[in-house]
This record gives sequence, structure tokens and C-alpha cells, in this order.
Amino acid sequence: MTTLVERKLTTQKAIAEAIAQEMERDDRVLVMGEDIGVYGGIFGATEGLLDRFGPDRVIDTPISETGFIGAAVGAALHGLRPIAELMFVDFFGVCMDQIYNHMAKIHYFSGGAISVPMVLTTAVGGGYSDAGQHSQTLWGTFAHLPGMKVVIPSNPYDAKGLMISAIRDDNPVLYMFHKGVLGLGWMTHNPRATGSVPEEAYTVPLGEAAVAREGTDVTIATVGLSVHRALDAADLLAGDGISAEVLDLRTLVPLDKTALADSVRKTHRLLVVDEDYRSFGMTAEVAMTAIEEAFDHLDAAPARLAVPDVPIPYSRPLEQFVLPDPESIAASATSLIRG
Amino acid sequence: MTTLVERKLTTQKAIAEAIAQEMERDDRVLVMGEDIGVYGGIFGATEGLLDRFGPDRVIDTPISETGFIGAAVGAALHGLRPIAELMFVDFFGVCMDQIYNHMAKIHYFSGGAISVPMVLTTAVGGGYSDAGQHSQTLWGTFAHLPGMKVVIPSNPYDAKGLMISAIRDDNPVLYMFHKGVLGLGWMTHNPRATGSVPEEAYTVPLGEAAVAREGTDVTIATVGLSVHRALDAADLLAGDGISAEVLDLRTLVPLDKTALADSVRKTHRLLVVDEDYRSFGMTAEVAMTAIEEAFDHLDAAPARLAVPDVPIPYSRPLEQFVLPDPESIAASATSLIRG
Amino acid sequence: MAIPKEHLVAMCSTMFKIRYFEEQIRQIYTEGKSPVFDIAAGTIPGEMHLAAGQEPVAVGVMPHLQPGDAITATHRPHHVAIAQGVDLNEMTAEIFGKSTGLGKGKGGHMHLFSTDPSFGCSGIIAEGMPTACGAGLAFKRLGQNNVAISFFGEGAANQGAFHESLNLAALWELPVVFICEDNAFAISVPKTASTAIADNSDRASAYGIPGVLVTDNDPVAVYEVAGEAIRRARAGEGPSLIEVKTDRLWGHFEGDADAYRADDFKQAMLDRDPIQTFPQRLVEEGLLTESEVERLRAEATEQVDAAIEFARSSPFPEPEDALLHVFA
Amino acid sequence: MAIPKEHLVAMCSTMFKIRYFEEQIRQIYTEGKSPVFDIAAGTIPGEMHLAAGQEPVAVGVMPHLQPGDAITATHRPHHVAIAQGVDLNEMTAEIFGKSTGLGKGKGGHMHLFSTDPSFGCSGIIAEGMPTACGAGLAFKRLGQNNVAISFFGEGAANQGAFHESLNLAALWELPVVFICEDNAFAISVPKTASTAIADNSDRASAYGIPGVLVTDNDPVAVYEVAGEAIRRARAGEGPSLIEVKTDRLWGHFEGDADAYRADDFKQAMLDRDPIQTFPQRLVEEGLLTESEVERLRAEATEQVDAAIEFARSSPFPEPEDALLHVFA
Ligand SMILES: Cc1ncc(C[n+]2csc(CCOP(=O)(O)OP(=O)(O)O)c2C)c(N)n1
Ligand SMILES: Cc1ncc(C[n+]2csc(CCOP(=O)(O)OP(=O)(O)O)c2C)c(N)n1
Ligand SMILES: [Mg+2]
Ligand SMILES: [Mg+2]
Repeated sequence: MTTLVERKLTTQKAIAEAIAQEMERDDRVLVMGEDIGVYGGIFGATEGLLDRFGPDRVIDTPISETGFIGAAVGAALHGLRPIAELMFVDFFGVCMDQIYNHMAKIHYFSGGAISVPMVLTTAVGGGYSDAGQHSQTLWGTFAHLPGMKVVIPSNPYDAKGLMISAIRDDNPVLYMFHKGVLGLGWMTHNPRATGSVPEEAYTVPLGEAAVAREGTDVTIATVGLSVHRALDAADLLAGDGISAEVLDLRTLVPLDKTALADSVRKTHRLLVVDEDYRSFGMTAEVAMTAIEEAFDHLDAAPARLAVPDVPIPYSRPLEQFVLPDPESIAASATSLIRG
Repeated sequence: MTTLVERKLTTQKAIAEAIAQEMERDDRVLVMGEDIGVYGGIFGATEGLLDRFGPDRVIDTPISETGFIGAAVGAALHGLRPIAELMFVDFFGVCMDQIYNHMAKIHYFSGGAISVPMVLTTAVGGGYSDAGQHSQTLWGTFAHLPGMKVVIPSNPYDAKGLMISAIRDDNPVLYMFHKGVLGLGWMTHNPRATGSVPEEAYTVPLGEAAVAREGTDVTIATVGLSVHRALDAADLLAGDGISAEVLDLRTLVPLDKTALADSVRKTHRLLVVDEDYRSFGMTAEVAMTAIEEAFDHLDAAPARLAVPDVPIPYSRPLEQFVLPDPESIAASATSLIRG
Repeated sequence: MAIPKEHLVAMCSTMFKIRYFEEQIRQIYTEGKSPVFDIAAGTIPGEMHLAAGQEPVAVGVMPHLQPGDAITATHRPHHVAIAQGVDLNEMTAEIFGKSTGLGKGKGGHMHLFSTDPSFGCSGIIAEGMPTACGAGLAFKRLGQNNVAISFFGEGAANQGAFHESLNLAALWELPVVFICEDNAFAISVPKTASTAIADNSDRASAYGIPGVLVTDNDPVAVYEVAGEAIRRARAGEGPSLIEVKTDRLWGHFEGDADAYRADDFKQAMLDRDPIQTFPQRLVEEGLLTESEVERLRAEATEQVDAAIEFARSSPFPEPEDALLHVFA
Repeated sequence: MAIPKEHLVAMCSTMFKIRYFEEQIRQIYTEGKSPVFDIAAGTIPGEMHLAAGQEPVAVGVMPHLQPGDAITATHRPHHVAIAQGVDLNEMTAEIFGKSTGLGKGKGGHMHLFSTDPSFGCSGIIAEGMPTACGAGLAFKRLGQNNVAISFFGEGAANQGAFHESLNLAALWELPVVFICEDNAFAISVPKTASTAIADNSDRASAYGIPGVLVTDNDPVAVYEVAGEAIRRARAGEGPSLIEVKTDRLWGHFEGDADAYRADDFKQAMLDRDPIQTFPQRLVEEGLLTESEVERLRAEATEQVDAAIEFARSSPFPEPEDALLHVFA
């Protein structure tokens, strides 16, 4: 029991603080994107930065994602360490070439001679009726393509530590924050979006999963807001006598195979939960990884629960139907255990 | 034993013939893309069409993929049935928004009221030292995103029948031809790229896999040029006393789960081979599908062989190292069976 | 003013309809979102981009349209859809997420699609422009005497799709009219911070097509310029680019604190609000009486109220219907 | 002509080096590809885009460069890389896929990257332009008195990235010079079938920056125009757009039958080949003697031969090295 008064921050403020501290520490860090200046980022990831660092380092851009993300790549090649924000990941289609053919590949093309130290931040996820072009997660799409790390924080502490790691990393890092974990005042209230965050800078390593809740009967592996859903599901399951372990993968690239295998060796059962589209995405990859790493320890085939292969629909009942929720996670886990 | 002299075509000519026959049959079909007119398509998919149908229906475009693929979408919404060619799939990053947020989603957004009958053709694959921006397959990327069918022919007969099905389909269809199966005079000679093709129009349904070679000990599931590699591997394996079944999935969306399960129920072992990047792609999806559909029939965990998660390198020894080949397929199959 | 009176009346009445519609949506949007604002909650959840103030751009184009003409619009689509005559009941029901909506509740307010009239919009900036080119291509190929109109914001004019679409339309001499709604802001980013030149109409010269600037947020000014552009397009003379200086009276989306626009900027917009000035002018010029204006306003109100009632009383789709309509 | 003699000599000698390099690559490319042409076979496999005829565009820029300046080029990059002084041995070795190459054999001829001098290229049309803006941004931010030069083809000028990059550079007054190599064709598609206006330099007005057309495929003409643009950029006066009418003497890539260009078009190019006319002119103007020209040619030959020897004798990378360098 600690008597210290711990400082609580929302995930959004933790992200903004991480960026601010790194900008303070390293003059080469700058931020660019749409509405990241006066507005502070549509999701607040750059709140307060303009006032503090001025328009030379906090640069509002035209709606030219290919232009400014490519400019971030070029700036990274020439001595800066840019952070570029793609407002919603759903917009990747207008600028993917710079992301996957340039940002992610130049280091390789150069035989390791040149690095591209930059962070691409982007908001992901649905659940608030923003429809099919503003509600996707798409991390499976990025994790499939080589050369960029893929980071997905689920809570304030990790958000800060992962952001600092991302900025200090010499590789391109895609930092995907789920709108539902940010603790924004205008989104559905989420108590897990606020938590203790040390004031000083610290890092959370890229490539290490975290056990968000220990359990013995089944591993629920997931990322982002679905970590919260899984925690709620674990509560439901506990009431039903099932002890679920929740594994927050935190980064998809690198994927922490060891932590996954360790958990599965303990629980012997794996449910992979995803807010991305089901097919050709995260669920199959994580499940197959567990099979490859710990086949003999599995008592049942891994199960998966994800958005079915449909665009995210607008209307609330439709959208809620396609998203994973605590009840559907608990039901999947139960049927995985009880058949 | 047939005494008929069968007409032999290369895959490339079979594709061009399919398009020509459909253009003949249906005035609403037109083709647009870079170098698809006078040049006949860099990979010959539109050979002869300009002479036959004229520049109003065979339209060379500027290098404006967002512009002309979007125009194809708009034309499909207004009574035409366009075929647009994205010269190499590697270029998807400059136009993905039109593909995945518009072409693939408008039908859904309209609640089924509006359809987008178009075909997007594109060349995929490596093996000839065209390096990291001209050698990818990326089908996993497209199959992950809902709303478009994904077709990958491996031989001339299928190429024609699948193309005709694609053109007649009322949905957007992505038709990905591997350069190595086309039978082009300037590519490495591939005897399987030439085969019997009926002159008259016929269809091969979208969503049905084909058993390219029957076997009893292991199923090798794959697509495109890797079907040929798998057939060669099956020869090697036969010499070693292993009977491999080669399953040509032919379309990834829809995925023929029944054929996959049927094959696995027979062979009890599955190796998924892919020329796309390994992680978060086809191999895990197909393997997990088999697990979901036929877990009790599997004698071992499915295995996968794919391009490791690196950009396609230029230099021959490097590229050959990352691509699957008959030897590595045979080795994977052998170790799957013999441990 | 050589504009037929019925066009002036139609423009005025449509402006009333749009404004009242936007006001109602604005109001209804707050239902279920207090005391705590939650974007996911209420009768209308999600993002909501309203076009109050931008009516002149939409209604000035409308009288020139003919059956079969196509329109593509943006994330801020209501004014254009209403002006074109998209079914108001179905459109409203879509915004309410109901099964009777244009998209059976799947699309929502940024994804309104209609075949008759042909209307579509997109939540991705500038990405409606290429599809307008495609509509134009289809009209040309099929010998239909139709035009496609592409609406987009001044923020969209710095997106690659703008350039590709303008070039394609000019090159192929497509019957397309590009209309830039310049409300001086893309969310919080002023045009001066996004656009290297003052007027996007000047960009027409990069494509060898006419570029016209409409400096007044005035239906009549838009009517005249759009009329000529549409005439050209229909006559096979190719595309045009029009930029209209207009006003977004409210925030970018509902819930936007709009702190990035100065108070005097906002006051100036209110002072010149076309929903006041345009009917006033028609009355002053003797084209309408005060009571005729009131009747138009009442009719507009009635239609919108009926549409909202339709939407409210319509059922939600069944949850499992989410799985339908991925493929035809 | 107020051009310092050493610049003229350097331009001439670099042209020799480029042309001889491209000729040698062209020759070596056929090694192992006969009697049957197989793109995957031989000493140099894969696509090969050579720039014979386009030397003036590259060499005219070069004398104005200073240490630290950055260049981005295209799928057709050799002439530019050589003019900038990218290490010829390492560049050649990369084209041969050797472990001593710029990218240790990973990149190949469309992916040549060098830090000193700062050179990069891309196989994706127009996508080198945004990175040039980024280099300019870094120079500005870091207070370096450097410029970034972005080369691209006339075909690239219809790609969205062109528009976004020009606007960004103009808006932020970046030290970037955009140089369009107009060889009138994008593979088989003539400029008239891709571009709605005749000269891309006219598109500069869409961004409020200088646009200059160089109508002669002449190093001196390029030198003068590029000099002014680079001066402006270095002085903080912002970007410029230059279009140079140049000639691609050979096919789009090696193996291209080039049937889409008329014989007289091709003959006319050969007749005005700058590799003949430029040295001739220097001799005629008394700036160089015939024997000096020959010495330059010989030196160029020697350097290229040495680079090719270096490449030939270098080892291939180990197959497993494919797994290295995905991440730093
Ligand atoms: C490609 C893309 N980038 C960014 C956004 C986010 N976004 C939505 S509306 C908007 C501003 C658009 O400004 P403008 O085009 O002027 O239209 P207005 O909102 O003023 O009507 C932005 C940046 C988007 N939807 N699509
Ligand atoms: C985005 C994209 N689209 C298409 C291509 C295929 N492609 C390679 S070179 C080329 C023609 C380029 O023409 P231009 O820009 O004029 O350069 P040039 O080859 O004449 O030097 C095309 C279409 C590509 N590499 N990238
Ligand atoms: Mg605007
Ligand atoms: Mg060219």
C-alpha cells in the first residue's frame, strides 16, 4: 500500500506529455499534421505543443498526406526526427505509398546505411457511429508490411512510455491510438483511460507484451480498446468460475512471441480478440504464432473473435453487432473452454 | 485419350482474349490504364484491344491512378462496366483510397442499392530482380479489406474463365496476375504458362479452389506462381515417397473453405505456401481456416512457408533466398510429415 | 437579372429547406448528449458536419440540373443533397441510422448514396472528384447529355486527387463542373496556411480550362457562373473550375468549440447570412412578397418536419443486417 | 555565355561519363540474355531504365550544387546520380547486385541511396517529390544553407504527389527546385495523351512560384535556369519549377521494342544528340580543343571502366543477408 499521491492522466494527456518532453529534450523532434497546431490535434495528441514550441516545430499542414508524410520521411533522412499525424488511419489510402514504400523500406534499400527515425501517429477504432471511413483499426494492414514497427497503447502509462520509445527509436514507428482509450471528454467515458503516469520521462520497450490480468484457464490476447473489453469480459468470466488471463500485446511489430507462448503454456487455451477485420489479419497471425510456439501446450484450437468481414456500419445496432464486446468475448472464451 | 487438337494459349493471351470476348459481348465494358492501348499493357493483358475496339473503349491514361481508378468507380456507378489496370500492385499506395474506401464500400454504404461492377487488374510477383517496389504480391493486404473479391489465376484456362466471371460479376473484383504465370516471351520460360484454352467464352466460378494435383499425405495450399512451385515440389516429394496434394485456391475472397477442409480431411496435414509477406497475411489465415474447419482431422499443426518479413531485395541470391521454391516447399512438407 | 422567377423562388425555398434542416439536425444532435456530451450517444451519434451558410453554393447550381445529372459531394453533404432533390425522407432516415434510410443505416451522414437523382458523397477529402470524372466519362461514352458536378472544400484543393481529377477531366474533355466551396477553413486550418495562392480558380490554368471566382456568397452569382459552366459541359466544351467564397456559420462539426476563428470573423458571417439577405433582396426587388416568403419558409419547414418524423418513426435495422450487402 | 570554363568542362566531361556509363550498362544488360531474352537472367537482371539523351538536364544543375545539397530522382536515376557525384563504384556495384553496392545489393538500380552526397530515388512515379520537400524543410529548420532538387518526368506531373509537393514547398517557402525532365513520353503514352496543357512550367502559377521552360536539351540553357532557381532557393526566396524538353534516346526500359515512337521522331533525336552537339560547340567556341575533348572522354571511360570492374569483381551478398537491415 503506497501513501504517495499518484498523478493521474488520461491517455491523451500522457501522449501529449510524452511528445512535449521529447521535444524539450531533443531539438530535432517536430510535429506535423492537420489541425495539430491551434486545435491541438483532433484527438488532443498534440495539445499545448504549439504554445510551447511555436509554429516552426508544430506545423499545421494542408490536407496533403502524401506531401507532408513524404516530407516527414525526407526530413528524417536529413537530420530531423519528425512526428507526423495521419488524422484517422482510415485515410491511409491517400498516402500509403510514402508509408510502406518509402518510410518503411528506405533503410532496407540502403543496406542499412540510412535510417528513417520518425513516428507516424494515427487515430483508430470505432464504436461511436463514425461509419465506414472513420472507424477502422487496420493495424493488420500495416503489420503485414515489413519495415515499420506497430505500436498500440491501451492505457495512459503505456501510452507515454511507448511514445517516448517510439520517438527515440531509429526506425519508423506507427503509433496507433484507439480513440476509445484516450479519455477524451467528448467520447464515451472510460475509467481505464485515466491512470497513474509518472511525471518524468520513461520508456516502455517496443516488443514486449504485458499481462493486463493474470489468469489460469484461458489467454485472451488483444490490443487497444479490446484490452479493456477483455478485462471486462474477464470479470464476467470470473463470476462464472473461469479465470482469464488478458494479454495486452502492445506492439504487433515486433510481436512478443515469448509472452504469448508463456501465457498459453500456462492457460492452455487462446482466444484472440480483434477490432480489425477478421480475415487475413491479426487474429489468425496471433493464433498461428501460438500454435507454432506452443502447440503441445494447447488443449484446444485457438479461437478468434473479430469484426466480421464487413465495412464498419454507421447505425448503432449494426455497429455494435460487428464490434467485439465484453459479452461476446466472454461467450467466446466460455465456449472455447466448455465446448 | 482425346484426338482433338487442342488450342494452346499462354495465360497472357487467355486474359486478353477473355477481355476481348466480353467487350464484344457487352458494349458497356471498357478498359483504362497506363500503356494499355498502343503498348497492349506492359504485361500484355490488353493486347490487340485498341486495334479492335478503338480509343473510346481502350483508354490510355495519365499516371494518375487515383484519378482513373476513381473514374472507373464513377463510370461503374453510371452504367459502364470498366476494367482498370493498376500496372503493378506495388503502386497501390497512390490510389488505395479509391480501391478500398470507394470501390469496395459503396455497395455496402448504399445498403445494397448501388453496385460497382468493375474489375481492377494488376500484375504481381517477383523472382526476376525487379526489387522492392515492383515485386510484391500483396494479396493479403487486399483480402483483409472487405468488399472486393480477390482472384489469382495460375494457368491459362483459369485465367480466361476467371476473367470472364470477374467482368460479369456485379461486384468489384481485383484480378491479380502473377507475371511468372503469364508466359511472356521476355520472362523466364514457364511451360505451365501455356495450356489448352477453349476458344468460346466460358466461366470459372469465383470462390472455388481447384485440386491441381491429387495426393494423400499432405495438402499444399497456395495461389499464383506458387502453385507451379508446389507442383514441382510435389514431383520432388513423390520421388521421396510422399504424395502431396496441391490445392490452388484461385480466389482468396471468397475463400473456398470447403475445398480446403475436404483436402485436409483427406491428407491430415497442411502446408500453406505464399509469395506474400509471412506475417498477418495469407498463410496464417488459410492455416487457421483449416484449423477451424477440420481441426480433428489434422495430424499436425499446419505449417507455413512465405516471404519472410523483409522487403523484396534486388540482388538475385537475396531475392531467391526469400522466395519460396520447389526445394524449400518440399523441405517444409517433408519436415511437416517426418518431423 | 435575367433569371427566371421560378428559379429565384426555387433557390430561396431550397435555402429555407436546407437551413431549417441543418438547424433541426443540430438540435436533434444534442438529444441524448446532455448533461455530458458523448459523441456516441443520442438520437444522432457520430460526427456531424453541417452546412449552414453554404446554401448559396448548392442552390445556385440546382436550377441548371437535368434528370440524369450526377453530383458528388463531401463530408458536408446535406445542402447539396437537398438542393439536388435527394429523397428527404430516406436521407433523414439514413442520418438517424434507420432501416428506411438511403443506405439502410449502413452509410450515415457522410455516405449518402442515391441513384435517382444520382448523388454520392465521401468522408475522404477530395475523393469524390475522381468519381465525378467517371460519371462524366460514362455520360460521354453512353451519349447521355448529362453533366457531373463535383463539390469540394477549399481544403480539398491541396489533395492529389484534385489535381489528377482536373487534369483527367480537361484532357478527356469530360462534362464535369468542379465547384470549390471556399469557406476559408479546413477544420482549424485557414486557407492561408494551406494554400500557396489566394484563389483556387486560378489553378484552372494548370489544366487549360476556365476558372471562375465567385466572390459573393450569393445564389444569383453562383447561378450565373454555374449556368455557364454547365452549359459548356453539356455542349461538349469540357470541364470548368469554380470557386465560391462562402461561409461555414457553425463549427466544423457539431461539438467543435470553434475557438480557432476570431469573434469578429464569426460576427461578420452572421451579419451577411444569406438566409436573411437573399429573401430580403427578392422582396426588395419586388419578386416576392413578404407573405410569399413566409409561405416558402412554412412549406420548407413542413417538408423537413415530415422527413424528421419519418426518420424518427422508422425502425432501426436488425443487428444481423450488418452482414448483408458486402457483396451484390 | 558568362559561364566559367571549368563548369563547361565539367558538364562536358560528366556528360561523357554518363553516356559511356549508360552505354556500358546497356551492353552488359544483354550479357546472359541471349539467345533468349529473359529479364531475370544475366549479369544485370530486372528492369533497366537508361537516360541516354537526358544528360543535359542532370549536368546543367550540377555546377550549382554545394556540399550538403540533396537530390531525389526517379526510376531513371543514373545520369542524375553521376552528375551529383554519387560514388560510382558503389552505385555500379549496386546495379550489379553486389555486396559492395550502395545498398549491399538490396536496392538495385531504382533504389540508389547515398548520404554524401545526399541522393535518393524511387521506382514510384512522383514519390521522390515529397521527400525533397522534407529535405528542404530540414535544411530550413536546421539553418543549413542547402537546397533540395527533385527530378521527375513529365509523366509524373499528373500524379497527385506533384501537386501536393509543389503546394507544400511554395506554402512553406522551402529551398527546393523541381525539375521536370520532359522527354515527351511516359513509356508509350505521349504527353499529349496525359497532360491537359503543353508545358508543365505553366503549372507553377497554381502555386505562385516561378515556372521556367527550357526548350533546348542543352546543358548551358539548363545551367542558366537552374542557377537562378538554386540561387533563389538558397537565398530563402522559395521553390521554382523548371521543365526541360529533353530526349530519351532509347526505349523506356531495355528490351522495350519502342514501336510506339515514330522512326522520324527517333531519327530527329539522334540528329540533335547533345553528346555530339555540346562538345562540338565547345570546340567551335574555342573553349576546348579536339584533343582536350578526347582526353575528357578518355578519363570518363576510364572511371566508368574502373567502376564496372569494381562491380564485376565484387562478391554477391550472402543469401541470408536478405534478412538484415529491415530495422536499424
Ligand atoms: C484525406 C483526408 N484527410 C483528412 C480528413 C479529415 N478532414 C475531414 S474534413 C477536413 C477539412 C476539410 O476542409 P474543406 O475541404 O475546406 O471542407 P469544409 O470542412 O470546410 O467544408 C479534414 C481535414 C479527411 N476526411 N480525409
Ligand atoms: C505510381 C506509378 N505508376 C506507374 C508506374 C509505372 N511507370 C514506371 S515509369 C513510367 C513512365 C514515367 O514517365 P515519366 O515520368 O515521363 O518518366 P520517363 O520514364 O519518361 O523518364 C510509368 C508509368 C510507376 N512506377 N509508379
Ligand atoms: Mg473549407
Ligand atoms: Mg517522360
